[in-house]
Amino acid sequence: MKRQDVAFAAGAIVVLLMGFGAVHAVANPYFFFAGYVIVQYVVLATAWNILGGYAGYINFGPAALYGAGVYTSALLLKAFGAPLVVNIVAAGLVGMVLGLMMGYLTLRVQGVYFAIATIALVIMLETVVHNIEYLGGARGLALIAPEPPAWAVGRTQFVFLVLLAIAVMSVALARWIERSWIGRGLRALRASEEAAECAGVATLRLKLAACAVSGALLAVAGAPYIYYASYIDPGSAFSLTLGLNTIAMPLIGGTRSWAGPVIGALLLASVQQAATVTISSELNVLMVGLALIVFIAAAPDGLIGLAERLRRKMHA
Amino acid sequence: MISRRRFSKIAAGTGLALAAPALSTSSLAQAQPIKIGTSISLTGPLSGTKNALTGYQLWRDDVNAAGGLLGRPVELVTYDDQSSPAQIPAIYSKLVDVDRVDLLISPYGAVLSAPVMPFVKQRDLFLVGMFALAGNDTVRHDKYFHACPWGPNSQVNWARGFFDLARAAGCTKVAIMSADIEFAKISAAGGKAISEEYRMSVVYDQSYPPNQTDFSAILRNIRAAQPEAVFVCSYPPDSTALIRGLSEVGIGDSVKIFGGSMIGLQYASLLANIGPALNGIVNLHLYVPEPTMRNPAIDGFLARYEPLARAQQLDALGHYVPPFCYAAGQIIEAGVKGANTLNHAQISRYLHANPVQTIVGRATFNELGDWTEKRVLMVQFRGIRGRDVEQFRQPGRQVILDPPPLRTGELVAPFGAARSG
Amino acid sequence: MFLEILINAVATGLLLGSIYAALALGLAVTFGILHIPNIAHPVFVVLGAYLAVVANERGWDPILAALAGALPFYLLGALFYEFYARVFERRGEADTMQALTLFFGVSLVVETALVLKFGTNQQTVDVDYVGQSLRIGLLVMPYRLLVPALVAPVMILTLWAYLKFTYAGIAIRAAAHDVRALQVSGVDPHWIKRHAFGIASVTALVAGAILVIIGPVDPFSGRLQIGRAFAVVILAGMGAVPGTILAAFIIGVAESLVSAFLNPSWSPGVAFLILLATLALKPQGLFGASR
Amino acid sequence: MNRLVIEGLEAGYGAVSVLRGISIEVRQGELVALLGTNGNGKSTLLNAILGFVRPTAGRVVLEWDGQTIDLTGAPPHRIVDAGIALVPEGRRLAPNLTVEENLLLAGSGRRARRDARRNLGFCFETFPILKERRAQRAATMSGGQQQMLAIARALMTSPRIVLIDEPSLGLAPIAVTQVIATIRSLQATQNLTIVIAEQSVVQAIDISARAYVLAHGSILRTFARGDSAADLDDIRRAMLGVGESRRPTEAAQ
Amino acid sequence: MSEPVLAVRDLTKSFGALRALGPVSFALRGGERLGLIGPNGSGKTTLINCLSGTLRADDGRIWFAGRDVTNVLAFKRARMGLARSFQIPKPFVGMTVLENVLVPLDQIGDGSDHEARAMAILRSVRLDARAGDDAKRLSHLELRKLELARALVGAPKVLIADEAMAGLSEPEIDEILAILQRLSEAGVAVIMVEHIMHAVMRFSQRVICFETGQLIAEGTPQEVAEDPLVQKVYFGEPARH
Repeated sequence: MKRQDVAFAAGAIVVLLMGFGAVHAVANPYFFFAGYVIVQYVVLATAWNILGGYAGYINFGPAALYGAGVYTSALLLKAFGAPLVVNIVAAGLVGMVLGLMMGYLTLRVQGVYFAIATIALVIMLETVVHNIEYLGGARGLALIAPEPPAWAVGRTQFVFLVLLAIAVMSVALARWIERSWIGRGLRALRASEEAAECAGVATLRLKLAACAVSGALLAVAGAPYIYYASYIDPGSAFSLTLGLNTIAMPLIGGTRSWAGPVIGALLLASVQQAATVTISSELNVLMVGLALIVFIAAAPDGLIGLAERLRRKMHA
Repeated sequence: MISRRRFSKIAAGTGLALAAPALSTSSLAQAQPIKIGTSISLTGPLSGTKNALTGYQLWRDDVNAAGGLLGRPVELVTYDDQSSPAQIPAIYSKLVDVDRVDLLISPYGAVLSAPVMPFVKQRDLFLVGMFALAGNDTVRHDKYFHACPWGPNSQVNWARGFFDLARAAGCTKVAIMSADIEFAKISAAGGKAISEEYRMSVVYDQSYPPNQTDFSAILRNIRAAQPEAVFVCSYPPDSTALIRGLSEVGIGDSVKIFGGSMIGLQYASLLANIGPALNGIVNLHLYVPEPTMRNPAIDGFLARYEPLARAQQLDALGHYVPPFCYAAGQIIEAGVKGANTLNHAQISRYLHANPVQTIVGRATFNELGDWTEKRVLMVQFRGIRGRDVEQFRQPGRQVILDPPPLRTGELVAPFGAARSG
Repeated sequence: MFLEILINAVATGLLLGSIYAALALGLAVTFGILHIPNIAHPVFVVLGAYLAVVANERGWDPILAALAGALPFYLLGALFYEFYARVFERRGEADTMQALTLFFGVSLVVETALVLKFGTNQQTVDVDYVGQSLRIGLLVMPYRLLVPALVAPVMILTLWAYLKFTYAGIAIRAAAHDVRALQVSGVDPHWIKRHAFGIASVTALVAGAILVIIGPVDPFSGRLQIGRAFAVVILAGMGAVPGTILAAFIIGVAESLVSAFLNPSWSPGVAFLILLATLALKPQGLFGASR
Repeated sequence: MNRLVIEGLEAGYGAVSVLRGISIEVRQGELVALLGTNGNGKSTLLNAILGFVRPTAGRVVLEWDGQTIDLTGAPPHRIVDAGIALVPEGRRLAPNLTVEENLLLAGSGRRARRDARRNLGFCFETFPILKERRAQRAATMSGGQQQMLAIARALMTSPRIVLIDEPSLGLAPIAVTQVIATIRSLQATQNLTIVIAEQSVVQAIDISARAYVLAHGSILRTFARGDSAADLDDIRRAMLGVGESRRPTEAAQ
Repeated sequence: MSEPVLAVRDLTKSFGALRALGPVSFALRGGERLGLIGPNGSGKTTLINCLSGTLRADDGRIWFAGRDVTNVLAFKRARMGLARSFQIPKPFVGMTVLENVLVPLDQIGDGSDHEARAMAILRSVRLDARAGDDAKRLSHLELRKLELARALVGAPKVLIADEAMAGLSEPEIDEILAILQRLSEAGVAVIMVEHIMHAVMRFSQRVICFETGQLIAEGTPQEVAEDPLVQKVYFGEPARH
């Protein structure tokens, strides 16, 4: 148990150091453009899975929280020229509040209704942004981010490193939650809310906490985007495709442990990055659709579940 | 390698270029190609512009047939951006950092090019702009050259033609409606600015969601405001629905001129689809087959485009996007040949100093890379009958009202009369 | 003038509402009665619209084309249910997340198939009544909306009568509450659900024909309708077929009034606001007293 | 001879085994009772006969009109179609349907449809209250009326054998008497074959030809009319777990 | 006689027009073994749900361990030592047996070594060998034991065992009874809700019988079994002949 923690911490530090090293060693910036997208998916998948995987509440509108993060950050940058760290914290807070609102919904509705309500949240927020002139409305908002610090080599490298740090922290947080009493409580209430309650689990509080943490991290994932793309628009910030991918990744990897979303994200994002430039985008989307169907039908516990099943079969 | 390059340089420099076609098959094939990179919206909501690729390809074929650039063949490197700005940064980085392209062309429109602008500014790269309104106004990059004739200060000016016509027709009250889409919002803002400048009162100003299918409420509200000019900034899906709404609920007798900035009324499928209901509408275009526009170059281009379009199920007319893609190539061609190098600074310096003759007209660039002269057309649809696409290849159906040097007819007003006529 | 705008806004809202009801009808069966969250339903509507377009190119009226295509669409829907049941049968109870994701995957595949076959261009139909309006005093009603708005209630009433007066219809309604009641009555619940899915899919076809008469359709048009369709079904109270019409009227008129008097830009949010409010305040819907 | 034969039936829910080798036989025209307190497997037995619970061992065979139909593991609608009807515990009516719709639904089976009109007439004749309230939603009826409806629904399937699970459960005493009387008269006048599961030993034994006492998933003993009152008392004590007893397993062996 | 550890007074609960429970009053002494019987639908489950707090009673009061807990939420009652098991086992599937037991331990954590304590509890019900297995792979008996183990970790003052023996074989019933017996000896008051009569009667010091939401009989097992009302409830009206 302890040894695993040490190994994980060491792994996390290695990833960060490798990221930092790569920024200085790899001259080709494309690596970081593509890397940003992949790391962003890791954050999104991990964040989503805290509520969707551990607690079993399906947030079908992760794009609402991501978009809220994107726009919070852009708003602060435009209004005050706030530094990225401040924007990330602010996006996290906004995501947390929205997450708590979603958590309130779990009191009233469950299952499909919760999922549908979260879809509604995306459209509502997008409509609101459309009608706020200051945020550029439907026109979008082009902002040039301030110069990055010198140690980060370049702008893209800088946001890549920031996002990498966020990703490492998100995964560490997800892992901690999973292994702590909180994760146990969440999984217990996923199995049976009534039994969990009767085992002394404060189910309501835990659900709210999961919604808040998941919401905050989803929003944080969007905070650096304006620095990356220099331009945001409602269509990209509240993108249906992004939401879909966010859900698909943990499902492909496996929702029960922190490693599932990470594996799913690395896999899907890399394949998509490669596919964008090799095969037609239609086939790209078709691939995601088919992957979803195949995984639901054949491997409901994702790649990790599949691997475990195979291992058990080999032992038996 | 070096010697071959030097040879090409000498060849080009000493007027041996005339002999280049003869050399092309042997030496051109061996030369290191010049790579030109861009992204095209092959999929997604902007995939109506995917015929851009044909425009680029035709130019590439022409330039290679004529011996290439600097004695080297031209090669296109293109990716599908799925109409999504989120894809753009990675694609352009890949073009520059992985594919090592020599020159860049922007993706289509303001939304997709917005993420490219800071990138080229930071890397100090040459970029040919495509269709973005006011694309360089924020970044103010000195190596940006627009292939489209929006003209200077385009955000405000590019639709000025419509308001010039409205003012000439004596309009004082204007209604502005726009889709919740970047391009439409920018044009609406420009329209508002000009209305103010011309002291017209804006009696209606609202936007609607991009997929609005029923315009009866909006049209009734506009009719209630009794405007004389209606400036419409719409996108393909709603353009059709809006025009249908016009026939169904009408717009009132006060309106003298209607249209302005409706995207979609340049596409063959939409034009054919709407048919006679187009009559009377005054709308922007960049090329129509009117006598003042035609020349052998563009005619030849369109003649070659047509069979390709049929084979690949592209827009049958190809008036809107492809000629300007060809022109983008011509701008690159002129810059590279003129500066006789692939050095971005030198190409830019050359293009700032010299006009370029393209198949869509002569382009002179200002300090922001916009054409010094606005050459957006305001055309009025006349005598459209049935749903045959061929009629849009004939003169007299899309009469040019503005700019004056290209004019082929006068505004027919009021709008009601123009519709029935 | 105000009066004219108001009257016409309400009239347009009712027309739109009638059409929304048609869009949501299949969902009222699959989701409302069978509790299967078929978010792929709107995509089937779009598929139906494309069928109407293809038939229209050969000179068919879209509505007639829909009637002609009913059988293949019925089979398609039945096959779709069979697939769904096969996937989840082995696991007993269907996990909501997995069911939703499965339907999402199916939506993507159908959308992409449409893109690959027809491209992303908008498709329209060519019928005589488009572009004309019925004028009664101040009231102006475009036939483009009026015809679909009349077809929709006919379809809804037909389905209602089917559910009310036939054995299969009664069985479908019984399936809403207690599968055991069906089995004890000697009815195969699997067959009934498959049948209901087939019917829902036929309504999707008709709704698709209606959709393409109203305006242009592209492969992604379904996405806009997901929320609206669910809003109608949930507001109506799961599975209440006559309630579906009223709920759809409420949403249609609300959108139309917002469009006319506030700002059209806000109208996409209306359906979702109503949906959220329903979920938060009265999750059983307007007519959902029985649950 | 027309009869239903159950041989060595074992069944349960998931990992829980409830029935442990039950063998009984029901002949045409008989009224047979299954006795036992809750949790001893009466309902599970009926549900296993009807196919709701999949047997893990044993057979359910219907021998009727010269045909032998093996119903083991068949889906419920097939079993109903073969002529076995169930009046389930908790009645399981479709609450949103009217009385008449509930009846029509049960008359929609392949075999039953031929006689649906006649059966409906018979049901309305037997239960006038149902005719009176034919348009009323099932959920709004009183418990006794719902029980009548559930029995009538079983009759609509043109059954050869009717299984009735705890008809007296949750009913007022007067309703119990009524329901029991109805069942008895159905058996007497229509020559219906009936299996009734009850924990009210007294009533059940009163009307049945034969009773099987179920304890803990096995048949503890068989009890026939005319057995001594002392035996009856014995059973009652055993069922309440306070007999000198004889733990059920020992007794069963 | 020790003080009552759990007491209810005039507890009622209705679902719509149906009065499912009460008014009912009774008390449970510390360490007592109480049997709760009654036919299906007699209100037993409603009573348990009201006691454990998953249902809110309409009226009446509940005292537990000297506190009025009528308005205390279910999870807090559980933490106070009011434990229950479920008629249909509700294991936390997707978690190991050990984790299943850690869940309630987490909630009352006092910093001592949870895993050791959890293992000790699993040993006491002889589930320790399966500590690392997913709960969904357990046999029925093991699930029943897991239910009890989960209820036991909080060192409860009261355990409500809701049909903890349903579906078990005789030897298995004996095993569960032995566990409950040991608990009782350790001072835990047990309410056994059960249809397996011989088990209730053997185990209980006192039995109460419910019918249509009312408490109709109370006394020693023998007394209750002989009670004419109980007999009537179970076996119907006395024979007329």
